[in-house]
Amino acid sequence: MSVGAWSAFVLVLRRELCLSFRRPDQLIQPLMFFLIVTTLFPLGLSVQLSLLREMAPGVLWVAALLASLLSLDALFKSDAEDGTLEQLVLSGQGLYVIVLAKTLAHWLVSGAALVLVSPVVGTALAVPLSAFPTMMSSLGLGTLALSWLGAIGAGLTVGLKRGNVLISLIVLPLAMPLLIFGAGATDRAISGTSPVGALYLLAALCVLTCTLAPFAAAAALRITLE
Amino acid sequence: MMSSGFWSMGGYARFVWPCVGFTGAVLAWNLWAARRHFAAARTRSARALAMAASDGA
Amino acid sequence: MHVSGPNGTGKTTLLRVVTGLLRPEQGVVTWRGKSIASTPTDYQNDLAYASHEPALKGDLTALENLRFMVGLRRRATSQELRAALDRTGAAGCADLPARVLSAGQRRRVAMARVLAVGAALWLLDEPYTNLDTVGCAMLSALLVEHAQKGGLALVVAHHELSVGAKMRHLAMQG
Amino acid sequence: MWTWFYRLASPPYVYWVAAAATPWFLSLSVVAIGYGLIAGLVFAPPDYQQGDAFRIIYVHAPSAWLSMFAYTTMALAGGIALIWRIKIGHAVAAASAPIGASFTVAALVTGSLWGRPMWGTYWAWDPRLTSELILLFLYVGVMALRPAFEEPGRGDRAAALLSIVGVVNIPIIHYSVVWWNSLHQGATVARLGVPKMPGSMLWPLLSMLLGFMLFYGAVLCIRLRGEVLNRERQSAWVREAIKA
Repeated sequence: MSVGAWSAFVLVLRRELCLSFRRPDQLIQPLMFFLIVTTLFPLGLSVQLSLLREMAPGVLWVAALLASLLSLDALFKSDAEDGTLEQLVLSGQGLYVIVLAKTLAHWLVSGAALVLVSPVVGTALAVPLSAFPTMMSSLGLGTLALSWLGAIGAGLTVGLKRGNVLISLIVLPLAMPLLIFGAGATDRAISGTSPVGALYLLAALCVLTCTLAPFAAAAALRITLE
Repeated sequence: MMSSGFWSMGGYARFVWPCVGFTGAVLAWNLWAARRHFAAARTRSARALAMAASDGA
Repeated sequence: MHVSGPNGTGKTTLLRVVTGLLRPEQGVVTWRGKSIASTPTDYQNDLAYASHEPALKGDLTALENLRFMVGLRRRATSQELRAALDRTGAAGCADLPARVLSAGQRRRVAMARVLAVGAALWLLDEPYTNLDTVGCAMLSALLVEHAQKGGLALVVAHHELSVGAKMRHLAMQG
Repeated sequence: MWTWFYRLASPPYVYWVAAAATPWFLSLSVVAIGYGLIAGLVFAPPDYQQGDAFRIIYVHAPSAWLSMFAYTTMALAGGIALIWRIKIGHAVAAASAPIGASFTVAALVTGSLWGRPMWGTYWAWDPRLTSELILLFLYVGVMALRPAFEEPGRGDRAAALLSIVGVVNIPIIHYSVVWWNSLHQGATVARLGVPKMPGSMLWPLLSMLLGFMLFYGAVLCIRLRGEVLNRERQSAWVREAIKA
């Protein structure tokens, strides 16, 4: 009779993806933001390829963090506004599972999409082809970990009208290790040294946030609903 | 009273004394701000009590 | 059980405490002899809550909304869901996106969700709002039927209920 | 045992204990800081590498230590308040945040002034100072979140949760910054701090640490009383407390 945690997970994930694909404009906005911000840097600095190559990891990573953070604000907001969130809390399913599914769905349409367009940006910033695998895998792991952290921030600010700046204020300091390891790995791949260590650390952070952050985000949602 | 060597801090006076001064200022600010915070809370409570008393009368 | 009272006396707060969304300042809420805070999952499986907001996603059709919301609780076929929509008079809305529905139609879809979940305890916050005369009669009939099956309903409404003598009444005053 | 604990954490009790403890904390801290300053600035010998510039440690290290201690206190108090619903914990956390943030600023300013003669620049992205800067950002986040909610209880709980998340993150942030620094700079830059100290240098430092802790205790008690008053405005005992 009752529904298991796994089917609930799949159900939430499918619904979230379905909702996102019915609003394609909101899918594309963070991607366009990512492209525009990374275009600003060469315009503001110089078109010297050697300089761009040196700046590339930082530029890519800062732009990716900001782009995924922008869309994270809406993670729970619409559900909170129309009363769906209360229903989810009372659904008899653990809030942990629901947060996990919603956040993963969010990453699939934002972070994973950023990873897919990153080769274009990488080419524009003179990243050598050999560094592409590292750049893409580090961006994938990093944006995934950021999504978990961002879920905490989104949960904490869900009841606030102007939570957009606050969520950045809360999440960005927590996300600095991701930036350091992610940009570090890309930097090493560009300069031809082995990025494996940084990638492992990034993966470890990703696993750690994935296991702990949904608990914190679920607790945050309970606090803001109460 | 004290030798000028003490005040010159071996040539590092312009780093050492601002540090001591700034930290002293932070300590003083903390004390001042905490007292002000407490005094404000007290006046607020007193006002709330006075209002409750006048309502009851 | 019918809870009534003027605005601002805590009817919705009471309901939210009973759902477990809000922790009571004092006392405990128990269900089947157990505190709801200690066994939230068991309690939630027995409960269907309809708040002010109908909890519908505008981009999904009424049926898709139901399939998700009910699907978290139990496995329900499309026929069952359509039957529930039919029962609340919202069968025509099934394949329309919720965004184009009127407030009354949304209320009916939300009621269909409560019906389809098949819970023993209904917690309804102002369920008569936005409903027309036919809708009000339909809702009252549903409540009577639910009670006859042995179900419980806690209804918060400033509206007079016409569901017969089986209803107990709690009037809240400021 | 629990009833005893709850009575200990009851607002009027805490209010009076804090009032009684404040002068003790304050006077003892004046003694400890006074001894530490005189012994550290006058009697301790200059460092063989850094000369007299090392004396900045007597104000820098206690500030840095206190900035972390206040954050931990804030997270612990918030955690206790969140888990056992002991409301006084939120008052302690709210009182601790501005004190900790101010000492974080002090640690940053003194560290930067110390860096000028050591590195030739005010800011060299030294790992410890960078971590300190991120700690300041964490404080800012918690302090911005608490008043953002219209209902104070909700802001308290949200801030408590965020400070706990921050405390879990602090070691990760610190080690990632150290790793990042070693990647970019190598070991050419002298680290702030003096590794092995003779007693004549160490005792004044320990006395300063103790003095800063006592000072923190005093300021925390004063702020805590204010927070308790703000939170307990309706209670009967407040009437007597105000008259006294």
